Amino acid sequence: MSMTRERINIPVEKLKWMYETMVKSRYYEDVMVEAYNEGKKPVFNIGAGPVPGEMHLSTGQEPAAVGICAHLTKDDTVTSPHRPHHHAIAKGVDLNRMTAEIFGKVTGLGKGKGGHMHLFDPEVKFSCGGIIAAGIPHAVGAALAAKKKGKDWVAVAFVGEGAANAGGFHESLNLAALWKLPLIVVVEDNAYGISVPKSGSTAVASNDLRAAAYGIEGAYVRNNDPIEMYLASEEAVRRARNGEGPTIIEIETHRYLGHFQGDPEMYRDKEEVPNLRKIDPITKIRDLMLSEGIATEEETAQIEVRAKKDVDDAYHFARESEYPAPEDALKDVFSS
Amino acid sequence: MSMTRERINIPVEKLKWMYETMVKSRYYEDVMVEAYNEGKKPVFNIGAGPVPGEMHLSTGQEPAAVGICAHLTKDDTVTSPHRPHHHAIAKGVDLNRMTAEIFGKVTGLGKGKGGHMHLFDPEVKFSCGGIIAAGIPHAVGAALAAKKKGKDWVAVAFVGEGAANAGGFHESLNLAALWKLPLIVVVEDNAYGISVPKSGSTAVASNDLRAAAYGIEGAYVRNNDPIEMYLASEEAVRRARNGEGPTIIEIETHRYLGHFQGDPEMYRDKEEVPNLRKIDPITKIRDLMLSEGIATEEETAQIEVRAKKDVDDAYHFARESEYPAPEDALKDVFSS
Amino acid sequence: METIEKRMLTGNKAMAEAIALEMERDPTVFVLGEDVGKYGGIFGSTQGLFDQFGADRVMDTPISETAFIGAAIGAAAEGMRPITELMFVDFFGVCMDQIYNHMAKIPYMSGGNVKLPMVLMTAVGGGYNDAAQHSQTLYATFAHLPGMKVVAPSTPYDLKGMMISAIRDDNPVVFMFHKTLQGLGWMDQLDASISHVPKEDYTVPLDKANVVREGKDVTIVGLQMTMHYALEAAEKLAEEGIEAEVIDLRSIAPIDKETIIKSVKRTHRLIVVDEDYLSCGISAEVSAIIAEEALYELEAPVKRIAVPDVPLPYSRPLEQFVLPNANKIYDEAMKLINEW
Amino acid sequence: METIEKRMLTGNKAMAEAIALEMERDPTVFVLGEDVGKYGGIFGSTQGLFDQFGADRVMDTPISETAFIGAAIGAAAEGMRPITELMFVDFFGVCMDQIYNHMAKIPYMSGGNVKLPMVLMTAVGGGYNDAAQHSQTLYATFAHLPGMKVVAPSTPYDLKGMMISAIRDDNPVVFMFHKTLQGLGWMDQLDASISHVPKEDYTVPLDKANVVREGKDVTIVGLQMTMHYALEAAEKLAEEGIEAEVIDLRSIAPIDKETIIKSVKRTHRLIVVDEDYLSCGISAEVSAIIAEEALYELEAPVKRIAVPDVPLPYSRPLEQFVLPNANKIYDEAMKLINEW
Ligand SMILES: Cc1ncc(C[n+]2csc(CCOP(=O)(O)OP(=O)(O)O)c2C)c(N)n1
Ligand SMILES: Cc1ncc(C[n+]2csc(CCOP(=O)(O)OP(=O)(O)O)c2C)c(N)n1
Ligand SMILES: [Mg+2]
Ligand SMILES: [Mg+2]
Repeated sequence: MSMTRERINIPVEKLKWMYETMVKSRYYEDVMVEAYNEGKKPVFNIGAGPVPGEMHLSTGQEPAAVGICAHLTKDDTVTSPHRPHHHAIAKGVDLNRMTAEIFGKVTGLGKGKGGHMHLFDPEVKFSCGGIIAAGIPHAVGAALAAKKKGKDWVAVAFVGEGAANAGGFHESLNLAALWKLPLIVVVEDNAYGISVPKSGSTAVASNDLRAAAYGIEGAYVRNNDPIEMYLASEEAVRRARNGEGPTIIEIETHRYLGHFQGDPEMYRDKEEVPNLRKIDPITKIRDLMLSEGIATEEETAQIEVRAKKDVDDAYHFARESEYPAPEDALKDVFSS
Repeated sequence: MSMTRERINIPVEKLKWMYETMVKSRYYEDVMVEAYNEGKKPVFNIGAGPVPGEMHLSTGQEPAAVGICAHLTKDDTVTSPHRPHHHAIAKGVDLNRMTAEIFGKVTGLGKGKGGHMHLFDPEVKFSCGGIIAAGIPHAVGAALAAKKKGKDWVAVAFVGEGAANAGGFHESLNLAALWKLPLIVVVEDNAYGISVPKSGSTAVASNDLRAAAYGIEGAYVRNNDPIEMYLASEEAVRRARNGEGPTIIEIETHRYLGHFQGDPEMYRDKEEVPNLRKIDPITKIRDLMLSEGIATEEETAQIEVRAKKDVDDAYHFARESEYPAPEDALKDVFSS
Repeated sequence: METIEKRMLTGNKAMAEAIALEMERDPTVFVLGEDVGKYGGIFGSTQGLFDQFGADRVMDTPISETAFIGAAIGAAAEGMRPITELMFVDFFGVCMDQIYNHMAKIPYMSGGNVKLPMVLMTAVGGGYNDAAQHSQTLYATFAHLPGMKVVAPSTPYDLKGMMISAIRDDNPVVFMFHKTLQGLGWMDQLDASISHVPKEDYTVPLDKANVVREGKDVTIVGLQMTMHYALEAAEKLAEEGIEAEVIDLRSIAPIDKETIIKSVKRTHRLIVVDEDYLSCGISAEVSAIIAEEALYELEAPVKRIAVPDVPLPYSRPLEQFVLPNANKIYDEAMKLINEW
Repeated sequence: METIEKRMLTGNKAMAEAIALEMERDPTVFVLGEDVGKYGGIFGSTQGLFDQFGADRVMDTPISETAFIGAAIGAAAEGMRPITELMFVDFFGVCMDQIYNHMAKIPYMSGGNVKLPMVLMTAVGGGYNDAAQHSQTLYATFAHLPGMKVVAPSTPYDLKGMMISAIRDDNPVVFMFHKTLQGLGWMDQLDASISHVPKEDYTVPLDKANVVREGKDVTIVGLQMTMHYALEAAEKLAEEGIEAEVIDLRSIAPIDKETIIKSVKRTHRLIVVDEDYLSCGISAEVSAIIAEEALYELEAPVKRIAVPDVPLPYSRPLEQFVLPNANKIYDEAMKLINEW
């Protein structure tokens, strides 16, 4: 993490926004873990409790989301995979309706039909899905639509490092490069695809190297650093808006929790996560802001209170909302 | 084409084999065109005549096939796409049964069930198929089987340059590179995928550049040159047999005929093919052998006679064979 | 006597005309797919469009079905109305995820908040010896999976009218056109592949079967080629004094149950003819609908004629053996009537 | 009194044991797929195999289903006997081309000259709120397409016996196991997911349905979860004096017509229950078989209970509304018997 003022060549407001958004995202998942575990103790049962089904948390991976979303407006598109909370929050998805969706409520973004892996907020052009690499083509399409409309909007597709070995990754990048579309693929290298380490899935050390296969730019961001992510993204977004085509940004990031909740994690060392938590990006950015005099203790406390209040409000909204009527299952297959 | 004796650093027998095989392949397709057109004149109807269905000819593309197959034995595997004749012939597929298959006869490789796009000769480990890029994974599997069996067998997957933009290309190369499998992907750059020029489909100038995405070797062979293809393949096959992993070889080659027979070819200049035919690799290799004193006119004539006889025999075998009984359509779904 | 000028168009020209009319009307409509540009679509579905609308609206793509069909989804979500072509339906396996998990489900998963007004057109059908990977119809593969409207028009008139409906529909529509019914110069020449098509725009609904021949003795349900075979068989049956009612299914998702049930109530006998595989096919679905909703109307077992669960073989005698045709329908109809 | 020691195994352990036995017996058998190594398969299908056989024979793959399933095909063609896992059947869309156009067709297209002795195993089923992309069974999607045997065992005993048969079969077999019947510690605990499994190797045929309960009043055909629901409903029906015959379909391609027809000839009533989508589903196929081959045995319409052509919704009340269950079966059986 950049430790001197001169390296922090990013606007103070952006830095604070990134901090607040990371705090919000982290706290959001703390709250979700608890809700998820309700009804799942003493015996874990994936289908029990108020939040059933799979739950993939992004705790530790916040820098990837905030570093690039700091450059986006609601006209820009974001597609996200099965691990979407940090992206959704950074993109400004309606937190109340997102949370209600995860609780399966009728007030949710998808009226309870989608759930945690299927959040759609067209207001801020956010979507996610549960099939690896499948969101990249959707971002290509959004980028194509922007070009056709003559707008300088960009599209960002987030994927995990495991997804970079799926055919759709290749097809999409070739197409976007060929058509010089404003696409940025952000590869979150959290070292694992479920249990498989990157070295067991990927023939190259990092996916920015694959930019060579499309004649485009690639960047690798080390150390889960939100500031470096911000800088790499700034350049990629600028190029995209200028009609200079796509970029691959890979960021080294850290998955503190299991692949999904309930993952026994037999495949990794018990020391790994505690060590990662010691270099947590949220703590680091906070310390940095304080040590560099960018924010005072009071300000960071205020930020934290505000972020948590948003989450708490969303949580209460979700819990207090109604379930859909069972027979509503038959609606929304087709619109008329 | 290499024009000095010193550049022809390949065994004379190999050179003659390549010449003979190219002549055979070319003549084979001359014969097939005629057979294909039977029953399709004056009105072309794809389903009429003794050889119905689509017909994709490789006339002009022989160097790709012979340059690498010169290094293969019948223990090595070749997978081929929809345009398979030159590969099949270079790999030593049973010409009688191959031809019978194309005529839909019961003596064919697939008893008439496969046809021109679906030729399987397990004796020499040859297969092909009609789905773009789908043969690459099969070659990966053959390479994996070789490794598991502790053999130094290699697997070669031929594809067109259009196929290099399909997801299966990427997935297969990553997997083969990751597992260091003895795979060679030969990309035949004949400038078009049906009507779409390479520049309209491919974000990079040549597909050997994509080797960087897998940390493997890549080579580009210019000018449809069988000798250069031989040399590039020699190196790739050597590495594969040594356990040094996969290679991508792209060769610039030329499709003299339409994508398939019946293609109106409105998408290319009428001058293009006549100009390409002027630099035909078969003529060039013949001239070279003569000018360098590698073969005499008599020898080349003998080679041509022999090659053509094989083809004529196969043709007669096929024509004289019987059709399968209609109800045989129900057999061979499952073996028992 | 009034003379009506008949404007005869082939199937492919009817389709292309529909697309052209909609592209003129609505700037958000565009086409993308393999060889849809200068080539005009391998089966002519986009003939002339490139010249009229240029490369920006009629876009050739790489051989990357996942990427470009997925891109159509992404563009549709942003308010465009893409028409994308999967060259042969047989290739669905490289891109079905985008089709059935995303195109078909996003509207539902979003609770109706995301609309995907797009058309996926694709060529189906065999009979010209293109073998196992280029000859299928796969009607049921698409009809089985919820969230997409699936249509398979059989005449130039319907090809145009249903294409216009499909483009205007706010839902994803899979538009299957039969190669042999495109009226292409290089395939079998069929009378049915050319017919009168009005010049102006008009729509044909995406959820209504069509009774193309009335009759009282037996109902024959078919679609695309099998509907035309059914008509041919009906002519022959008529010579024997048997009046077959022929239904052109046209829409396979949703399926028009009412029209079929009404017909069976009249004829009390049912044959379903399908160029797709037998098991779990459209022929099974139609049969099951009757077994569930009009069982007591039946005076004979429901007969299915379809490809008998084998891949399509290449060689002519083999392929002809497994495909439906008018004679098979005639024979089964005679049996149904004489033996029951 | 003789005591028989019962060796109780969960579904996943029964499967893994079958694979282990065959791997010991036959060095050409190996496993490849996502997280099949150390993790032991997300649904436990390969539990313990990595420790026993090591990384060379139990191979974790990248997320590249087209490449590794295709590689399994290539290896099978060279005489290996690969077992490959598609983690959730819902992902078929990214690799169906390899499955249906190559694995299923190469043996046929080669006129029987190439054999592909391989198993594609895949997890199916919903009911735990995993939403539209992780909850499907897609039985019919596979059963519709020729060239693969498709089985869906319902008990630990069959999971083991059919897995051994599948591995030994010279044809490609799609082996669908139901997540909830794996007996995993982190899912619903179901009595049916654990039962006696003999230690030694044994085979269960891949083409025979199983009459799991005899009865004379109504035949209920189900598979996997719906078979267990049918048994549950049958218990309740028995309390009303109604004797339901329950058939575990098990094999969906080829389907065991004889067993079903024989049963309907006894009971004269048929309900088909399916966790797959309704249209063109297995429920349609079974219904059509009877409408064609045993129509006059029926004393009531054939009733289908299946997912009503909507994607699987996430929220519990919605998902429960569309899935089959014992009550729905009971109600329909009562109606069939009382109203007809
Ligand atoms: C096509 C497809 N294959 C497999 C899966 C199962 N799956 C879900 S997440 C996952 C691992 C993804 O790894 P990565 O892309 O690195 O993302 P991460 O989970 O690490 O965020 C897998 C294999 C899937 N959802 N889709
Ligand atoms: C998955 C898939 N998409 C599309 C096609 C249709 N198709 C057949 S050949 C071809 C062009 C192939 O181009 P290339 O790979 O360059 O090979 P060439 O024909 O030039 O030899 C296309 C698009 C196909 N067979 N499979
Ligand atoms: Mg990862
Ligand atoms: Mg080409």
